[in-house]
Amino acid sequence: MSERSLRARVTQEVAEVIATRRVGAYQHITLVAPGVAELARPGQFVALAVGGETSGTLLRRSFSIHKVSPSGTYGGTVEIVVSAVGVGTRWIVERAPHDTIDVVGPLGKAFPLPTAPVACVLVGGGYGSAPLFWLAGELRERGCHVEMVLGAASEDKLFGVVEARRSSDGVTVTTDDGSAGQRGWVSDPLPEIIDRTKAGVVYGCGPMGMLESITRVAEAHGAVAQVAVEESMACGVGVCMTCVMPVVGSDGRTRMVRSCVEGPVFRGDRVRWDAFDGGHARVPDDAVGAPKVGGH
Amino acid sequence: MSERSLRARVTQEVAEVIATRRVGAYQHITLVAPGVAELARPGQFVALAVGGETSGTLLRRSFSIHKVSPSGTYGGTVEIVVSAVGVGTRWIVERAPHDTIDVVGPLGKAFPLPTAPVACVLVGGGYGSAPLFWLAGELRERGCHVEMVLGAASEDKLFGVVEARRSSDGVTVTTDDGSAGQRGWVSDPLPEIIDRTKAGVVYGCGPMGMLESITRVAEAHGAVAQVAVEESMACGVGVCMTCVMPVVGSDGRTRMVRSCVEGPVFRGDRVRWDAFDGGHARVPDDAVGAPKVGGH
Amino acid sequence: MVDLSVDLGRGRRLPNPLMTASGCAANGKELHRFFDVADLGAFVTKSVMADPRSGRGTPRMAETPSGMLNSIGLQGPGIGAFVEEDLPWLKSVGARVLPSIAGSSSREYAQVAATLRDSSAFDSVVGVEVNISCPNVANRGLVFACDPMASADVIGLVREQLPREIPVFAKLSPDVTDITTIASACVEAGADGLTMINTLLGMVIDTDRLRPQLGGVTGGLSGPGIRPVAVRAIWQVRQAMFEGRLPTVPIIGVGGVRTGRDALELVAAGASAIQVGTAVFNDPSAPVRVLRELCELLSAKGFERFSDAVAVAHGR
Amino acid sequence: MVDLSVDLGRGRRLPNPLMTASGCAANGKELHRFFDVADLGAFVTKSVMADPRSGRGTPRMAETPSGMLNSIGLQGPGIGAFVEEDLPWLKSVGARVLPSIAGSSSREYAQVAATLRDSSAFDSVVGVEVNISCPNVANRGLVFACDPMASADVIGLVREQLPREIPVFAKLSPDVTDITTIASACVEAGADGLTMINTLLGMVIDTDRLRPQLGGVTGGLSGPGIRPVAVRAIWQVRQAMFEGRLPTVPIIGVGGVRTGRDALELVAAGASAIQVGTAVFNDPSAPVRVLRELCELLSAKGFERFSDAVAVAHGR
Ligand SMILES: Cc1cc2nc3c(=O)[nH]c(=O)nc-3n(C[C@H](O)[C@H](O)[C@H](O)COP(=O)(O)OP(=O)(O)OC[C@H]3O[C@@H](n4cnc5c(N)ncnc54)[C@H](O)[C@@H]3O)c2cc1C
Ligand SMILES: Cc1cc2nc3c(=O)[nH]c(=O)nc-3n(C[C@H](O)[C@H](O)[C@H](O)COP(=O)(O)OP(=O)(O)OC[C@H]3O[C@@H](n4cnc5c(N)ncnc54)[C@H](O)[C@@H]3O)c2cc1C
Ligand SMILES: Cc1cc2nc3c(=O)[nH]c(=O)nc-3n(C[C@H](O)[C@H](O)[C@H](O)COP(=O)(O)O)c2cc1C
Ligand SMILES: Cc1cc2nc3c(=O)[nH]c(=O)nc-3n(C[C@H](O)[C@H](O)[C@H](O)COP(=O)(O)O)c2cc1C
Ligand code: FES
Ligand code: FES
Repeated sequence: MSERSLRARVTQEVAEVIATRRVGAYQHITLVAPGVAELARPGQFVALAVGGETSGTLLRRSFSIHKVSPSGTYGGTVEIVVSAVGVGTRWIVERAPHDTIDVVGPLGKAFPLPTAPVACVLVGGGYGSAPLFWLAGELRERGCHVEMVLGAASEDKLFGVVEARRSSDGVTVTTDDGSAGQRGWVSDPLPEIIDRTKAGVVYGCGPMGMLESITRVAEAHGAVAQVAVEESMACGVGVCMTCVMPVVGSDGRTRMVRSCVEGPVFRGDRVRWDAFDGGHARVPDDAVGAPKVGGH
Repeated sequence: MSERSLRARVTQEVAEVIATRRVGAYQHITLVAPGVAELARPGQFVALAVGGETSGTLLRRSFSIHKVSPSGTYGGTVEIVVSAVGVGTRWIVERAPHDTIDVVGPLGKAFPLPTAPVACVLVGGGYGSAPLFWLAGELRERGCHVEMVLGAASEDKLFGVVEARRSSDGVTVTTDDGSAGQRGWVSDPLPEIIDRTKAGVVYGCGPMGMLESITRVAEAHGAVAQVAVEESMACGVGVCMTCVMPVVGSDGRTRMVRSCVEGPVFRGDRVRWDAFDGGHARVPDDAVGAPKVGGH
Repeated sequence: MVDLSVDLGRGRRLPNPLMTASGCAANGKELHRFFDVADLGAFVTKSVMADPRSGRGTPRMAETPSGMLNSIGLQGPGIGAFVEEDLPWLKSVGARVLPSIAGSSSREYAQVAATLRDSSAFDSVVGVEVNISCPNVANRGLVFACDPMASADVIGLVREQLPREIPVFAKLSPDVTDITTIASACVEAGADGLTMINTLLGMVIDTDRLRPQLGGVTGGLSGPGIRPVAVRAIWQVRQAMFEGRLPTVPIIGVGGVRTGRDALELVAAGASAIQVGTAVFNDPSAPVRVLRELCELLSAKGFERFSDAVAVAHGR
Repeated sequence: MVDLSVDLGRGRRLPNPLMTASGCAANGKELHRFFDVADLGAFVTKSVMADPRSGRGTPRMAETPSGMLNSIGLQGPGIGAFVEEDLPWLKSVGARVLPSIAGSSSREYAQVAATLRDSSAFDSVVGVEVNISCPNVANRGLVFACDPMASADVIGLVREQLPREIPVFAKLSPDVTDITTIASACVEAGADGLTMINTLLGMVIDTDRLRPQLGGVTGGLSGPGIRPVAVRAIWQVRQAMFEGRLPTVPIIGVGGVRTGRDALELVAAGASAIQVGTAVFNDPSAPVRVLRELCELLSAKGFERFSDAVAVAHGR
């Protein structure tokens, strides 16, 4: 990639909120961000600044891009789906139409698309389904058969069941408590779906534990898993090294790679799931430059 | 004063903004704060928290109470007049109706009222006039003849000229640039007004330099000056000792007293104006416990 | 209900671990308008010296991102007025008092402690906090707390002046290369506990006037922005206690606490009690609010006793 | 127009005083997507050690009030890859580079400096910053920057490796009792300038899990919340230079700069150049925005030369 195109692929803009509405446990927000809208691909994300001039929260918050409309009445728009879990997301969901938010994006690598029209299964946990509908559309345009599995703890935490029916050739819903669809996890129906559709790729987005089991199921059933991870990110643009995870490279060696620029989408079988444990990720002993005592 | 009444004299409430409008260079804001409204007296102030949950600005901002309506359609209201000069005041003037602001008040000592119906001159510099109309009303209720002098750098920085005409028996306006009223300072017309009305008290609120000259003029013309000062305050409630100024006590000795609880209103001739210099106030050498090297 | 009581050493039990921070609550009357100061575990008073002091010139403060800088210069009425007016008042409303004392020489500290001990309302005193972040006139103004020997000297002399049943707390400065060395020197000299941390030395330039903003040039940095430094200091000293590098004594945590969650951070790092300082300027009721929030948090996490949460983050 | 050029010693002039901060800008490519890195006075790269390093486990960061805590553990490709890939790339886009080097022993620092010196793109290097806030394996992991002797040792060895015309900057830690002592030791050992400050040692407890939030337990505190500490450190060292307690050398200021006004604070306290670190995470274009804002501010205040504003707050 030439320097020029590298420099052109990300933008920073002050985006106006033009719509914001409650969807179950989430807030669905539409931002006018023509630059981002024009460049983005499914699987990429945006990083939003929080709190305005008096803000003591310096770090941006990352959100998968749910949808883009590169042109429209207001100029290009970008949609995100936000779960309010802490101070930053609470601030974001409280924005009213016409308020502005500073946005950087699109960031990260998009979901790779198959070159042949293979069947695909798209698995989303909670708001993790947000980027998958757009992806489903692109896959079907390429002639892929697309099925979706949406799972969540409970019905209100499912996102986009109706949209899933529109965007795909088959939808399965699971909830931990059985309040919607079948009781259980997304990994329960997955083997049957992969086998039945002879899926070549399973795309996943959701919590780490879910991505790990999707990967195992896909592997066991002959499919490739492409998973979008969610690591704690200070910068989102590749400069701080906080968002790393142990991933096996094409040379077979494990490195701590930045999930914001080399991800958030990784091939599931490349992720060193064995290193993750209750919110921590160890540096595997066989990683390049294995851990020593060191400064910060 | 009994402990009970001491404890009852201040309140903290989450106040709703019910009206906010531009008046010249200022924002006139009405807050629903029944507790404050009920207790306040002219010359007291309120301290407003800034910036909500993500705020990195911890300290409250102080504002003179312009007016209170102890009961009304919305419950008691408190009005303030805000000049947006920094991050906190900018945040406050950006609040829209129905937004809330955390308010502590009423704080400080009110203007002392004369026991006899003497003539009074009320002098306000810039938004410093804000608390004077209410005071004028109370003075006239007591049979005092009240004249007002309003001064500012330019016309847009005058506050309440129309209201002054309603609230008093005579109004003089001065501006530094002559854009309204007579060109010059509030201290220019003051000698004539004191002499003509045989004023016993001059009340002043505005920048330090102005208060000092009001004090000198009042003294020279046989009146007592009562001035409301504006010192940098971290707490506003008397616990931090940041807002001190050198003031002579009834025993003739100078002490560094807290302007938030022993002020903001002081008798002008008690303030050690000689200690002020370009935004700093020295501890006079003859002050109680004169300065030594010390911790902070 | 969570059992909030805490043992501060020398058999002193407080009903709960929440305190004001010295210099952030004056001597009680002002905050008593917002809440009953007897509801606190203890009320910590403004550091008092032997004589009345006017403190520094103004400006004495600057707001900083998530904090503030102050340079008060220990303004106060002197220990005489303190024991005659402030302490009896605090006693009259039923407060448990942790007076903070200061000095420019170790002798001054001892003198202040002695006057306190001999005062009529001394029975309201549940402990004495020794603010050793004062310049030592005998050593070119070097702050006592930056030197283990000077710190030990002060603590030793103060300890001698006070009855056995009154615990003495040394309040440490974070502005040192190794805080465990100072902590250790203080405990060896007789401190029954440690208060951590005092403010960080900082400075703000007034960019309009292009000169130091504070009359006193440098000042003390406090508020939520410094909380990570407080947590670290408490953690390090507590770790040193676990490792036997110094005897285990209670730590009073202070620095940047604004909410019950913040308090729990300091507690989990090793604090047995919590002081709320700068947050009071944002919310005058902060100490009792933090107590309530901490209590709810502990209860939600299934703790039956506050003391079980102390230092719980070690070894996890 | 204000003359923004700055002299960094050894005859090195930079077109302007704005720089990235080590570890907050990676090695150039990423930020070059947001602005032209050749527009900066200099680009400071992530501290590089002799060998590739994986750094610490995760989580590596925690947000804190007006700041953040990080514990990266100096992850990097090693000096070999740096001089083969990163430095040539920076040279290719016309950047002036201030590489930051690190080590676990003074020998490692010297070795890194030597490899740098012998590299093909070395002519893009305008100076070398020595990050002495690394644990010294030879001394129980005590950070070099906490000990004047260890600091001097590192600086002396690095200075020997580099050609005369390349200024060497010692990057100091604020976590010491007296920063002027360390500054003085570094300058005497051959440092041509000082960078102040590195992060403060801090810690955050994850109150959900009640354990340290960072994989590395403690971490470095940075961001606007620590700016008053940076201003104070710069002021103190500059004051010591005025008083002749150490030779006058340029200071590169870093710590909490988010706006042109913030930069001016550090400059007025004594900094001849400014690095922007954590603020980049909030605004990827922060370094060039701060430069623009600083320039406007200087011009509004009537300064004709940036250098006239350096240390201007002293003696006012
Ligand atoms: C690539 C990516 C895509 C994401 N997509 C979405 C999405 O579409 N919808 C959505 O609701 N959330 C999404 N998240 C998670 C979202 O970024 C976090 O919930 C949010 O940052 C939490 O911020 P807070 O201030 O509310 O929480 P706090 O806990 O107060 O945040 C404190 C700090 O931790 C970081 N942090 C906390 N939780 C997370 C997390 N889960 N992931 C990353 N950083 C975290 C914050 O960014 C902040 O720096 C995504 C995260 C990543 C990395
Ligand atoms: C008793 C009293 C009454 C006041 N009445 C009014 C009023 O009626 N209308 C009005 O517009 N302003 C009034 N002020 C001034 C007002 O409080 C300040 O303009 C405001 O605090 C500035 O905050 P900021 O965040 O916009 O400015 P910043 O400069 O960002 O504030 C930084 C810090 O300095 C303090 N500060 C800055 N300027 C002042 C000042 N002039 N006085 C006190 N503290 C200051 C702030 O409180 C804050 O802590 C009054 C001040 C006091 C003490
Ligand atoms: C205005 C002010 C005055 C202070 N005065 C004292 C004091 O007299 N004695 C003392 O030991 N600490 C004093 N401190 C330090 C506090 O007690 C506390 O240790 C520090 O502010 C950190 O806590 P915080 O972040 O909760 O404020 C003062 C702090 C402030 C902000
Ligand atoms: C994520 C991160 C990584 C850092 N890595 C380094 C480093 O490798 N070498 C170094 O000298 N300083 C490093 N620092 C410190 C910064 O260069 C800077 O000194 C410090 O963050 C204070 O500046 P700031 O407040 O502008 O960030 C790092 C800081 C952060 C936040
Ligand atoms: S979040 Fe900073 S490198 Fe990925
Ligand atoms: S503002 Fe705190 S004592 Fe007056």
